[in-house]
Amino acid sequence: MELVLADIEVVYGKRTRNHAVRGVSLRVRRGETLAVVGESGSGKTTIAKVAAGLQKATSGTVAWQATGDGGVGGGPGGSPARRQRVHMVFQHPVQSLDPSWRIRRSVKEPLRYLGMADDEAERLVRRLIAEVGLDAQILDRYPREVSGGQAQRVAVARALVADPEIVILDEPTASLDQTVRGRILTLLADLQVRTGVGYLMITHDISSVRRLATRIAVMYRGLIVESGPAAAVLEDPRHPYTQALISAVPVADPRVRWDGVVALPRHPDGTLAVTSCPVPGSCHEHGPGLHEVGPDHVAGCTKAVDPQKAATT
Amino acid sequence: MLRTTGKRAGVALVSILGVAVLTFFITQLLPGDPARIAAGQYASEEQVADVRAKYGLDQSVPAQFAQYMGDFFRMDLGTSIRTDQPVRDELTSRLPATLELGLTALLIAVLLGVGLGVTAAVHRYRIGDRLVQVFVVLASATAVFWIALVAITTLVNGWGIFTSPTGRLPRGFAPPEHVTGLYVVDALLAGDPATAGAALRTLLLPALLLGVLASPSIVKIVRSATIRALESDFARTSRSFGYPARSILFQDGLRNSLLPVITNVGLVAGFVLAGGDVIIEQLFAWPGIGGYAYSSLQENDLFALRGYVIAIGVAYVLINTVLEFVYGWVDPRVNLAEGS
Amino acid sequence: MAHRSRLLGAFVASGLFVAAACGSGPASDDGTGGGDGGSAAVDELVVAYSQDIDTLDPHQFKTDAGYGVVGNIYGTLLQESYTDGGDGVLSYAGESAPYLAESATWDETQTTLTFELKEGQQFAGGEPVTAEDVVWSLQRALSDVGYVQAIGQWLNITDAATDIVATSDTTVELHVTHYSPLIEQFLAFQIFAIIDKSAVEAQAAADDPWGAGWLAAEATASGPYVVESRVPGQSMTLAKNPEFTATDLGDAPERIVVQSMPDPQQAFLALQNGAVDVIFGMTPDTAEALEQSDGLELYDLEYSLVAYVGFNYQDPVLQDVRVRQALSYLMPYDALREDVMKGYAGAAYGAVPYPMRDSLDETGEQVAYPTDVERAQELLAEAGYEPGELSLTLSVPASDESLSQSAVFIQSALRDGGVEVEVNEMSDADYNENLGSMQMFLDSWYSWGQDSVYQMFFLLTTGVFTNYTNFSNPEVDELVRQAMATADPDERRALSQRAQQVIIDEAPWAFLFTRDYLVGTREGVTGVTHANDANLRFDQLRVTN
Amino acid sequence: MSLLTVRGLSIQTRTGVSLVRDLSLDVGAGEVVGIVGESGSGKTMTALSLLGLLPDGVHVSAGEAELEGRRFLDGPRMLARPNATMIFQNPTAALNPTMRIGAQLVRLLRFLDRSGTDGSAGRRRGDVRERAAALVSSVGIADPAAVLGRYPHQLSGGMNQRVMIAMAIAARPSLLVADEPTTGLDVTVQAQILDLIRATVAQHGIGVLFVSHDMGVIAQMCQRVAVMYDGEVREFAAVDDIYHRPGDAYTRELLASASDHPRPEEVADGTRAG
Amino acid sequence: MAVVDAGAALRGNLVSRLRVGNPAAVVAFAVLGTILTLGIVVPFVAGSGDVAQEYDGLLPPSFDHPFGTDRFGRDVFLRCMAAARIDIALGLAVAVAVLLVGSLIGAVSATFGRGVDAVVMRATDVLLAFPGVVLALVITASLGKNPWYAAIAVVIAFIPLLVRLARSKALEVRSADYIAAARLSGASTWQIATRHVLPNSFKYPFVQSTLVASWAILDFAALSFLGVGVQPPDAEWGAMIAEGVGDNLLGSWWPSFFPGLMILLTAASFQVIGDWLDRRLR
Repeated sequence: MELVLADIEVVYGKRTRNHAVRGVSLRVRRGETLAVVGESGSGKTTIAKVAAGLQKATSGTVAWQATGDGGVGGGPGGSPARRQRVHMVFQHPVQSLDPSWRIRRSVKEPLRYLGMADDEAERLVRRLIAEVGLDAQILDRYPREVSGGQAQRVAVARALVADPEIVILDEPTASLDQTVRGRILTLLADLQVRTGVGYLMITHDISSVRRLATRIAVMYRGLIVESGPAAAVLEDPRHPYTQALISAVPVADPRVRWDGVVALPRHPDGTLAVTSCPVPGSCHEHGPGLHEVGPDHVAGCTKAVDPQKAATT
Repeated sequence: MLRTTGKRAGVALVSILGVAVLTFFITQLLPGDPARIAAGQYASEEQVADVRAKYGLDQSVPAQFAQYMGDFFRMDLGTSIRTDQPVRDELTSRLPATLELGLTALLIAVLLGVGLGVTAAVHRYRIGDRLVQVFVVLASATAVFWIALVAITTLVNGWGIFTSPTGRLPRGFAPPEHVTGLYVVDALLAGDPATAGAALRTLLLPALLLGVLASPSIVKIVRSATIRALESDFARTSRSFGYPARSILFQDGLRNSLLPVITNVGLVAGFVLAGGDVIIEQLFAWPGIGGYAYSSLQENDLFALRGYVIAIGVAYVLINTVLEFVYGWVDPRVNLAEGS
Repeated sequence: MAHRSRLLGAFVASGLFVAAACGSGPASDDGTGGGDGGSAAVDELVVAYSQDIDTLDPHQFKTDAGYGVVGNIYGTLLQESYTDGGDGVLSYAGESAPYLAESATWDETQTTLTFELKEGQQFAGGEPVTAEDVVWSLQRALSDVGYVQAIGQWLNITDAATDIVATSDTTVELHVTHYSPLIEQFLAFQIFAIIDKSAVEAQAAADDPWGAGWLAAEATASGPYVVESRVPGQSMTLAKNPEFTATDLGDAPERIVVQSMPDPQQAFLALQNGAVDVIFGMTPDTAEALEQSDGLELYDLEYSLVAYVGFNYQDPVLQDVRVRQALSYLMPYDALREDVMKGYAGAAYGAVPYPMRDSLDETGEQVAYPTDVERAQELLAEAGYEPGELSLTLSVPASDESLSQSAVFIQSALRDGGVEVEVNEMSDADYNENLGSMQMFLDSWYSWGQDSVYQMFFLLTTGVFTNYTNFSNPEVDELVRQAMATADPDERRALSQRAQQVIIDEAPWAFLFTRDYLVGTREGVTGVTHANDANLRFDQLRVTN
Repeated sequence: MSLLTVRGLSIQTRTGVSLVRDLSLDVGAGEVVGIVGESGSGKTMTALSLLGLLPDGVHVSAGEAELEGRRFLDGPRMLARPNATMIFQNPTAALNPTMRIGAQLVRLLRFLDRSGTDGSAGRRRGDVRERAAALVSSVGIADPAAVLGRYPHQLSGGMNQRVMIAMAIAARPSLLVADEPTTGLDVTVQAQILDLIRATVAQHGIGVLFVSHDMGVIAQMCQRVAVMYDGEVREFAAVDDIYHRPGDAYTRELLASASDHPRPEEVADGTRAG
Repeated sequence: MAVVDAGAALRGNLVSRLRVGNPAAVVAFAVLGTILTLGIVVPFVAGSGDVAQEYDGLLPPSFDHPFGTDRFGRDVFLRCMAAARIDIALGLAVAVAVLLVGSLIGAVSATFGRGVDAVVMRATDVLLAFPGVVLALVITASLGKNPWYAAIAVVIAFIPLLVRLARSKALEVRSADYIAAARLSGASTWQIATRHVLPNSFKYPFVQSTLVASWAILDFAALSFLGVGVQPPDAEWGAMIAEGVGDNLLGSWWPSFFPGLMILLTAASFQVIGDWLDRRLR
């Protein structure tokens, strides 16, 4: 199965008409990870909510398409309980668990709504908790009694317990410490291999993208400005914004000289200036069409087709 | 800015309409036959019928309601059954007394509230704070009529600190020429400090009682807001530069804690101008609208009571609307329109 | 607490007054008793009333404070004469004297009463007091503008429009069906105040031809005082009326401040600390405290102001005379007089108590049904009620401290006798509205003039609207009717006393006590009027010291 | 001689919980020294203690510190003027929300004038606003007048951090303490702020104590790094040594988690309290 | 682990928590408990003091009559205790009623949103435009003088406050991540409302209702003082103060002083307990 978002537009405020998302199309397949990368205000979180069905798009469609992989497969329990298509892991793990519920009840919640018998659900919950690397003791605790990393593992277990097609990861490591962050990413990668779940990962953190993503979509001011296979986008970014974004990430190696950061003009309130495209004759005059720049790799810049021109800054 | 102004004004208007409608239906339930009360105990049935017709009480409830709303928009609150005078005039003539008492009490409440709140915040979690907390609990658990009684027995009759509660001026002083209706102000305007002093002395005890009992909510808010501000990141920034403690207290602490006070003042004003006022005016023979309301209630004076309730409701809505504007004007964060 | 004093109950009744059947023609001299003293007019006196002055219209009646003040603002054709007992009290002399009128003369058939107005008398506004004003004022009084209409019949006037006539600018004639001494008594009360017609008509509206709206708050004084200033809800300041020439106001206080003091204790404390000079209508508590204070004076005036528990005849239980008598036997008379009234009360023997003229009780000490629990229980048993079986509701006006306290004692006493009582305290408005329909109620009543026939007529004859117990006895009805038509005082007394005895036997009320009228003053204040209408005459007050 | 020397610093809560134990480090003039560690490692407490900004209930229990040879401790600031200043994480919250940026700069400049040790005492009031504008433009703000007239909530986090840097520089400190100054900012903005800090430090020759949890930022900003874990300095060495010859297991773990490629053994050891 | 007496453990736990956390709360519980116990026990043992002239009138406080006697010769202490039952019961009843009705309306308003919410909000706006005592006074006047009507009036006066609080907390909870997670887990609106929103938002109105109990006692006493609540000669603190006003001014302070003190102690206890709960539950 494949989650397809087509021409999604989201407009906030009846009068102010603040375009959060302006015509975004995405597809996420089982077994792959699509990372939507962007800075604050790019509309990536809105996309996550729309994809999860937590928010209605002003226009555009969210649909499931068959991809021919049958959609049947070994869930964690090998059970045919696959009735849930999408779940989500949130940025703040502790806040994503009901504070008045024990962990067990939270993890079991999706199964209860599926009508699973309690003993079967209990078995499944215990298995999932083990799979995310936690001790079953944690099931009797309340969210406030566990660490952020543990809570995020619990959240992952809950997201996967009903064996969904796609899990949306909304900045899943942003509020975690560096070392915990690495472990959660590793866990997610591991679980994907084992269950074949698809991830739609929303993040501003390029390094976690490197670890998990198979495909990348770069968002800027409500638009996708570039998308393609992870390696292609990271190694050969075509859109000037993508280039600026990637170049701005400090490399964790003092020997690597860090320069050539692309400066993006901004308004005092932090929004990027409209004329931020460093390339004269920008797409703003011609409309934000996406152009093929490589295999499965598109960029929304008229000059991006020619890497030579785009790179001059 | 214009849009938010319009929106607030709209909300205020809807609330005022609601006040008018609710008042009508609650007072409609009042027991007794207002016409019979108006006509007097010795009136014949014909006389009662005449009075009923005069006040429009013979009409159906919807018709009365239509008439009432029409009058309401003309700012006509009807005629008092008791005194046969326009309720609006009676309220207006008594309003200065209530305003003088209420505003003084409000001033006391705000000064005391801010003072104690800041003191508690500065001494947070220490003995000074504890003492303020004790005050807060006691003041918010004290019945105004009881403490007024205790105060009259001790402070007035016992030790003679305050003048006898017989109205707004002690014997021997004539009311100053009417300018604002506030005796203290008018007396000062007229260049009569003796009368101003006497008026203030008479005013002080009831105003103190109301003010002190109204202050706890302000103390609580100022305390927590000041603590929040003093423990905030920006206060830490100020400390990092080594600003003097006083500068941090006023510029970072108090400046930010006064904002929530503004919204709270509406609630306090409600207590001071209406809730506690009805009782205090009774006990201190204060000739304001609170006493008027109570007498109207006792006499089942439908129109007078209705007028009072409307006046209080509308005043309350207006006060809060004005406070919202003030808040928007004082707090830059509220006015987001300016940002872009 | 505004109208704490439940004197309202009494004075609602005081709208109805009757004059004794004595007085013949107009009284002898110009004579008011006048204070002794002889000192210069005092500058200002502060008089405390328990209520606010709500209306200045003499034909409206709301509170006794308003009523008492109006009597000092408006002049009447006649006024009461007083005798000075030398103790600071001016007592009603039993006759009326000309006031705004120069003379009042009956014709030979005693069907026309002719008034000559005093010359040069003016309203405070400067307009002369004319016969036209007098006619209009009396017609207004008898119109439907206020309650006075209810008493109109006692003037024996058939039609106010035609029977009150101005025959010249200074002459007014009253045409009555037959003579009654009550007529002159009535005309001395402020309900027949003389009002400036032109001033009122200038303010009158189409739907308010008598200018009731304007007169409620404004006055063009024809009496000794004018309204100088007013703080609503607090006080009214009266000043001597410069236009008033009907009597000599030389020694009268220059200024009277009428202070509204709802709380009797506060008023007493104000008197103590000099903020107030006179308290009109003290409670027994404060009166007692006053007597223990130095520098203060208590005027304890006896009136036939009767406090009673009314038994509603429409109530099936109370229809039984044995129940009414039993309840009467259970009343704690001594406790009420001593503990509630602190001794400022007399015994009430029947519906016509001492010191009302023609009362069966000549000393104020007799009690019709002295407290006797055994007798009461016997009667109850006869009526079929064992102890604890009877439970009743007693309504009481909350604003009258003495009555609401009495209720507590009565409740306790009746419980001792095996009768459960639920006390229902009501606001004045509620109480007044429900009079006539309450099972048992505590009330007090005062008839101006203290006339026994009048009292029984209004309270205990069939169908009269102030007969709150719905008592109906043909014999009483007949005796009262006969007495009303009888001019001979002895015969009238005999008829009255027979009716009184029937009423005592029937026990439509429990006759509790009579309340004294208590006026407190600072030392040296004299000229307190023991008036027929139980009101102060401010121009008679003097201060000596 | 180093600019800042800290020896044996220990920080405790009132109830005796130890937050920092026996910490020693030094910063040279013109040098950027990093403290890296995860949340709860004590790095921020260390930074705050140097400026006497520890929150209520937390105090320095032992240790000493010298700035330019003068000793100071936690508690009331003992130096005559702020020759150490600080910039913070979440710059928008670090500025007074009810004062315009201009007013906050003027407040600072007036205060510095009054304290008078920077030789600028007695300046007339008139030029304070001009100096404020000059300060703001010196941190790369294009339209100083517009920024001075705004409130913090009307500016971006990056812009506010520039203002904070301007204020910190205005005091002419010899030491700048930067506590996670770019955490929470967008990565492109972070790059600019880091650039600005580097340029400013170079221009004024001041020493910087740079606190961060981000191995990338530390690698690019610092000459020497202290790695903190659980209140203790695990390793204090030149940045190249830390990244390429880590002497401590925890340092290695940090580096591994920051690299782009996962190591298989991470999954097995469970999670620690975060 | 050995079997332990769970009740004892719980009690010990509670006491130690109280002791460590807030000595004021211990005092408050003690005061309230004492008043309540005496209010229940004393009338059974010594009568409710409603017999007039049982003793001499206006005896000052003494060993026999710790609070003295009133003008009717009734023991003020006995009456204060008889009144305690009424006042505390009414305070609690009002608090519970306000809590239930207010939370329900608030939760419904927050859940259904839009039209319902707008109507509820405007209605509370309007109700809040009247200061509580005035609203209660007018409502009581309209319904008639009766303690139950007075209680209903106080309930109505406080409901908007709780509706506002319950609604805002419910809205806050509704926007939490765990609600989104529950929705993704397949929970229906009703299940979200009952299983997540209500349990997590309820504690705020609950804490507030403790304060409401305190205010209700004050307002109810005020209504009785003004003569529209409990009617004399029934014992109620506010009504007792009203009865004692005159005696107080004439020098007998005790008949009105002690009922006021009872109000102060009771209301203050509820306030302290409310503050304590506030800190414990948040």
